[in-house]
Amino acid sequence: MVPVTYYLTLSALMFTLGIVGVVIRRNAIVVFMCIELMLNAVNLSFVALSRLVGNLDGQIAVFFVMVVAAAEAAVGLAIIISLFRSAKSVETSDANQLNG
Amino acid sequence: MTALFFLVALVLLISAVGVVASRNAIHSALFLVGNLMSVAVMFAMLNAHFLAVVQVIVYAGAIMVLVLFVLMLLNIKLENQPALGKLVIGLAGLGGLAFLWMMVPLLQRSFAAIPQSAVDVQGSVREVGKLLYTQYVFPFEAASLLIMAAVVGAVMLAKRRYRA
Amino acid sequence: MNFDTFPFLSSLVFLPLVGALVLYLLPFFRPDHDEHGTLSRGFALFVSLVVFAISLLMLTHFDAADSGYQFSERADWIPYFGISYFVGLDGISVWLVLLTTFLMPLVVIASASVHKKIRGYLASMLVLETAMIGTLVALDVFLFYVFWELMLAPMYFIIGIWGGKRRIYATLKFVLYTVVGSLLMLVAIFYVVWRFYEQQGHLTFLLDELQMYTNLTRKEELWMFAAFALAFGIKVPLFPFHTWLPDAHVEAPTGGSVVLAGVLLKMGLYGYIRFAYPLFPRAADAFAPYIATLAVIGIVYGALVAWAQSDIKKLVAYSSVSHLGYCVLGFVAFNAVATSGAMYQMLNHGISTGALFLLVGVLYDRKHTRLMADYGGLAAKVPLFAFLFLVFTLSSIALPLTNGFIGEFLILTGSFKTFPVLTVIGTTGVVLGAVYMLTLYMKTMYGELDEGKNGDLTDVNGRELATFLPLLVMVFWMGIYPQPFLSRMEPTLNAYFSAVAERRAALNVYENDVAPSQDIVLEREHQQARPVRESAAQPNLNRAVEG
Amino acid sequence: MEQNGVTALGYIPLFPLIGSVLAFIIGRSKRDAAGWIATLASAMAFAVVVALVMAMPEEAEYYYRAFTWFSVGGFTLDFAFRFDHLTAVMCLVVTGIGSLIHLYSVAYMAEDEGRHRFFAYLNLFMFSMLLLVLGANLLVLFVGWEGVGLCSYLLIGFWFKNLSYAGAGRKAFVVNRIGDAGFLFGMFMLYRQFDTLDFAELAQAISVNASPELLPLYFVVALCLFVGATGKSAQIPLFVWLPDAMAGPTPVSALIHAATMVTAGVYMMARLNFLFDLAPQAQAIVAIVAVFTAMVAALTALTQNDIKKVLAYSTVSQLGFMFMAAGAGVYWVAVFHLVTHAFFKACLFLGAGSVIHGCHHEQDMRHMGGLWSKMPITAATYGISTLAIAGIYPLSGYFSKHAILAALEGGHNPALEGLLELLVPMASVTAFLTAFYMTRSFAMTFLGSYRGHAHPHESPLRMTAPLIVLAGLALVGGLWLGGTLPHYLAPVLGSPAEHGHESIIEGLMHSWIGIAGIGVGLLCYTSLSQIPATIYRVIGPLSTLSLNKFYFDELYAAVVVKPLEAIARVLFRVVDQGMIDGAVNGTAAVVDVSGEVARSTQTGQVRHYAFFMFVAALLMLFLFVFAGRV
Repeated sequence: MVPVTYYLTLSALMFTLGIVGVVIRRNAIVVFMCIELMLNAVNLSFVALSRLVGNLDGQIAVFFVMVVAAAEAAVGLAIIISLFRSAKSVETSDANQLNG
Repeated sequence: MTALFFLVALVLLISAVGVVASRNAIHSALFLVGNLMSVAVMFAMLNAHFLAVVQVIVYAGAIMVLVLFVLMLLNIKLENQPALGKLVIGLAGLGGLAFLWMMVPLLQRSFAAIPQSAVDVQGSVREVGKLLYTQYVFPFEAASLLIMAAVVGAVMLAKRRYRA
Repeated sequence: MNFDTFPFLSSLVFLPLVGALVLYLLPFFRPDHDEHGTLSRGFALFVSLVVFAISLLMLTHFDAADSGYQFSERADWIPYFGISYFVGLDGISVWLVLLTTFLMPLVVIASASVHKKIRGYLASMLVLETAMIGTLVALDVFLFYVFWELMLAPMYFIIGIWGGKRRIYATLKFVLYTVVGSLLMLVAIFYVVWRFYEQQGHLTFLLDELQMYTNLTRKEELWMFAAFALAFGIKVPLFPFHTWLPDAHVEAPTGGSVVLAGVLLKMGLYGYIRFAYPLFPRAADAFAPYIATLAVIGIVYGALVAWAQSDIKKLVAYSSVSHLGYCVLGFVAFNAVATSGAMYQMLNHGISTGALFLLVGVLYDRKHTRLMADYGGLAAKVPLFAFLFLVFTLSSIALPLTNGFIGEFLILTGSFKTFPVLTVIGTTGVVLGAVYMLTLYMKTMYGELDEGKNGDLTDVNGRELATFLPLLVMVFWMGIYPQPFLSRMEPTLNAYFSAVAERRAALNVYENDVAPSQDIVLEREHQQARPVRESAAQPNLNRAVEG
Repeated sequence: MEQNGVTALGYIPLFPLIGSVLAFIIGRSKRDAAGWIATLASAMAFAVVVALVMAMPEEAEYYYRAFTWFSVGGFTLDFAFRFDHLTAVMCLVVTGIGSLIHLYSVAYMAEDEGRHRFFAYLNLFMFSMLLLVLGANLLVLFVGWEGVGLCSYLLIGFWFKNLSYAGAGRKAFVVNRIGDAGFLFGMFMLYRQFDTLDFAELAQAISVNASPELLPLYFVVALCLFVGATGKSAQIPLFVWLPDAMAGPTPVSALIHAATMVTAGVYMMARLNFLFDLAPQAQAIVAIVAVFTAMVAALTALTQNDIKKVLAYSTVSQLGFMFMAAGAGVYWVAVFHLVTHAFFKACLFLGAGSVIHGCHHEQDMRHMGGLWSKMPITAATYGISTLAIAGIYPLSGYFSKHAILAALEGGHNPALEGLLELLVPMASVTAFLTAFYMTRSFAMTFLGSYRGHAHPHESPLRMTAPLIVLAGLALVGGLWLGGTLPHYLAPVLGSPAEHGHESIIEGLMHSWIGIAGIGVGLLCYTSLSQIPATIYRVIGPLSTLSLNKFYFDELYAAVVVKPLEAIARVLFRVVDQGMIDGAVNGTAAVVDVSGEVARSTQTGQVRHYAFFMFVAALLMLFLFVFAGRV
């Protein structure tokens, strides 16, 4: 059986890639996808640890993460669409109205 | 089993790198589909059958279709601004490496010591469903509310504004 | 009608607030809009006059021989924290309340020169009146604090909306300065209440209970007193915390200046005598020479700086710094003569400086300048104005038989017993006061009239005269026959002094009873840390707790 | 023996007060009525005083408590009046001469637009002055003391359109205030020691507390009170206001700045004789200051060309004589000279006013001369008063001045021992100078030929009548009072040493100083007019000094006023606006700058926020992993 640390390490790598993506990409949709990447990394570790400790709670958590991810997808993409309408772009650097 | 793990892990990582590195957003999305599929395989390998299926249907299916749909709708392929400076990418990479440098040993240390549970949990639809409708019924209902709120919110945000 | 149970104080406190609310809702009653604010002004005047009438009625029922709280009303407010609505009046506060209710109708009459958003202006004034009277009658420390801070809000708007060119700067400075002090005071209030809770097992914010049953060590007292004194010192304002005052006065509309100088500044002094001294008598004793020094510096400094002004309103503002220095000196001298003098001087200052601000307002309404250089020779053109200006100038420089003299004389006579050298220095303010006020008078009233600039100046009109006449009467009444005022203060003051003396003794007893056990522990530490000043005989609970 | 509740005492100041208000109110519409109302009020006060004096038995005094002024913390002070022999004399002078001057003013001010104000102020002055002399305690005295200062201020600046006149008024008030501060200190110390300010109680307390420990206190108190007197009575160092006070209308100069107000300091010392007697050092200082003041003022008067300025300096000088007597401890002589001086100086001032009136507001004596023929009554009365002030037997000035010199020489004050060799000759020289400059003034004004361009004319009877009365008093007042006054004042000031009568020959011989002064003066300013010019050339710098009033004004301006003004400006600009407001605004600026810095991190770029989150997460992780080990 594959040791749980393998899964965790893999999860960490995937999470890191997600973070780097969020920081370096400017396309809001790609940023959004990188966030999905991070969520999945966490999901993976949840399931792996659920197996390690022998109960299903971790998997339930993953289920809820998915729910949130779905909701986030719906709202986030709607935001991106309205952003595109006002800024004619989905570049995050163009959405700088909060510049203090 | 281990071989399969490494194979899937390789696919998973390559697709993840693809998501981050592709200049074309459509390519990123397709890489992400691959990545999500790999995660589904991982779930299956971990006996989380229900989640594996949901992952394929909801994530790789519904969500990614939505993403692709938006991409098509907005017709954006390339980032139209010059690429980020090497400094930013380098910094981000360095930060990532630092994260890994601290995180991986931490994970090894923390979880290697925990013995594998004797119970081999089966994340079947039955088991997960049982839990969801008993112990987690309240969060479950809350989640449905959340989804509904998201639907309403998405409609509100995405609809065209009419000015009187 | 039986007035024995009539809630005088509550009606005084809340009637203006109700008036302000009605004023706010006026457009709902009269949709056809009160174009020139005549209705608003009339209504506000009516409310303020009713309040004044109630206060006069209350004065007739005030028992001059009673040294305790009269007309007191008490109700639980937040019982869980021991906070109650407890108001009462004694000889210390009665005249200040009267001064407030007396000045308010005059301020409303003087509001004729305010043109924009008159309704809001009058409503602010009425809310201010509620806050001021509330501050003066509150006997629950928390209630006091609430009213104390409530005074800030309307004044903030009065300066910030109806002020001059630099009104935003002035109003921010005013609020921030004041808040810094009062927040420290709040912390000190909570600390005292907490100590009370530790010792007595229940919470209360009642001044009397706190005063009687809270034991504090000397060091605690010093810190608490410092916090209170800072809050009050800023409000007074004591040198060197005074620089908000000239700005606020210069920018404030006439009515705002009158209330500010007339009543608001006194709150600092009132707070000192009502709260800071009785709660922390030993600390007050210890601080007294320093505060007196600051007060004397303020007297001389304010007078000198007033001399250097070219703006009339600023000059009067700095003269306030100087005059209030006398009041502070009188209070910290802490004997009956000086204290009653200081209390009398508070009233005097409210009347004469209020009148001076009204006079400046009259000039400003006509010529829209406050610079002395723009006037000159007015006495020939506006004799009545010149006469009024002369009387209030003389009252301000404390000429005998005007109100200012009694106050200053009593203060100086009394404080000479406690601080002879400082009093001698402070008396030079009497000379300097004559210098700057007479210079002001000379530069504006005397000399050749510039026909081109001021040839069209008109004399005081009937409405303005209506604001000056009551003040004029008070100037002479209070100067010639002050006894009715003083006699109503005296019994309270006598009781007050003995109460404070009792508390001082009680605190000393506490220190000697409780502290010895800790003394032994602390002895070595004390000798190392502070070999000279505070000997081991003076215990220190804080350090004991730390050690 | 004190007689209580004599309500009439209240009427004495009340009449002028009512008169003042009425004159002002009625005079606003009927200008001419104001003068008569005021004169009537003054005359009524005089009548009450005369009646009281007539009725007053010997060795008695009247007391009237109007009301309790204030009573706090055991400090009770009554608004009360006491009328004893000293007060009687003062009241007679104030109301008597005051009434005459009111009468004179009716004519003198007849043309002035603001005469209702003038008479209101004048009556207000009477009121204050009467409070001053009637006050039964120091504070009521002080009320009058400040009140007369106020009226003086108002009347000096009466023609306020001239800013320098208004400035002179302000100067008078401020300089007086400096003295008043000293007076206040004196009161504070007395109250601190004895818990009372009532004269009788103070006298009682001091008489039982003559212990040596208290002597330094008495010394300081006496000195402080004397500082007050130097302000009010124009002695060195605070005399500078009086010459400028001549800016006021001439009757004011006569009443306030010659006859009454300026003598308040002398009255105060006489009133508090029990205190000053216990402080011989203070008395000595008074005497020394007085001699120097008299000398300096007389020297200054030598070269003044303004007829009123000469009289003003003469007043300062004569006040110096009064203080000499007070300083020597012979108070009745001081009061005596006060009274005679009131006669002849009021007469001189009114005469000067008559001259100014006749010469159409010309005050410079160089543009006068030869008026003897044109205004004979004025000239005669002025002449009599000149003889009186010069100290010629048997005119009033002779007796009082002779008594002063005798008192000074008499050595009643042990602290003056050894100084007398200096002071007495100085006083004698001053007496000589007095005769000289007064003769100069008389000669320049009335003798020789007219040098001006106006058409001088004699003043109306309403103006000359008071002159005649005053000149009459100046003529015989000394002879009459010299005998009666010491006995009359004895209950208050103690019995004076008896001195024998002198014959006419002796008297004339004793007035040799005055005769010499007049002789030299006449010589210099009539026949040998080149002499003064020569003298001035020879002693050039000294005469410049005299002409410029010894540069006192300039000295004070340079040492006190200018530096204070500069300090005031520095305090405002540097300390107030720079340091305190600088600190306040600086605090605000620090907050502002920190906000500005913090703001720059808020770029609005989601990526940057994400990056910061990442860095923060890294840091937390770092702490989590390594915290134990570091």
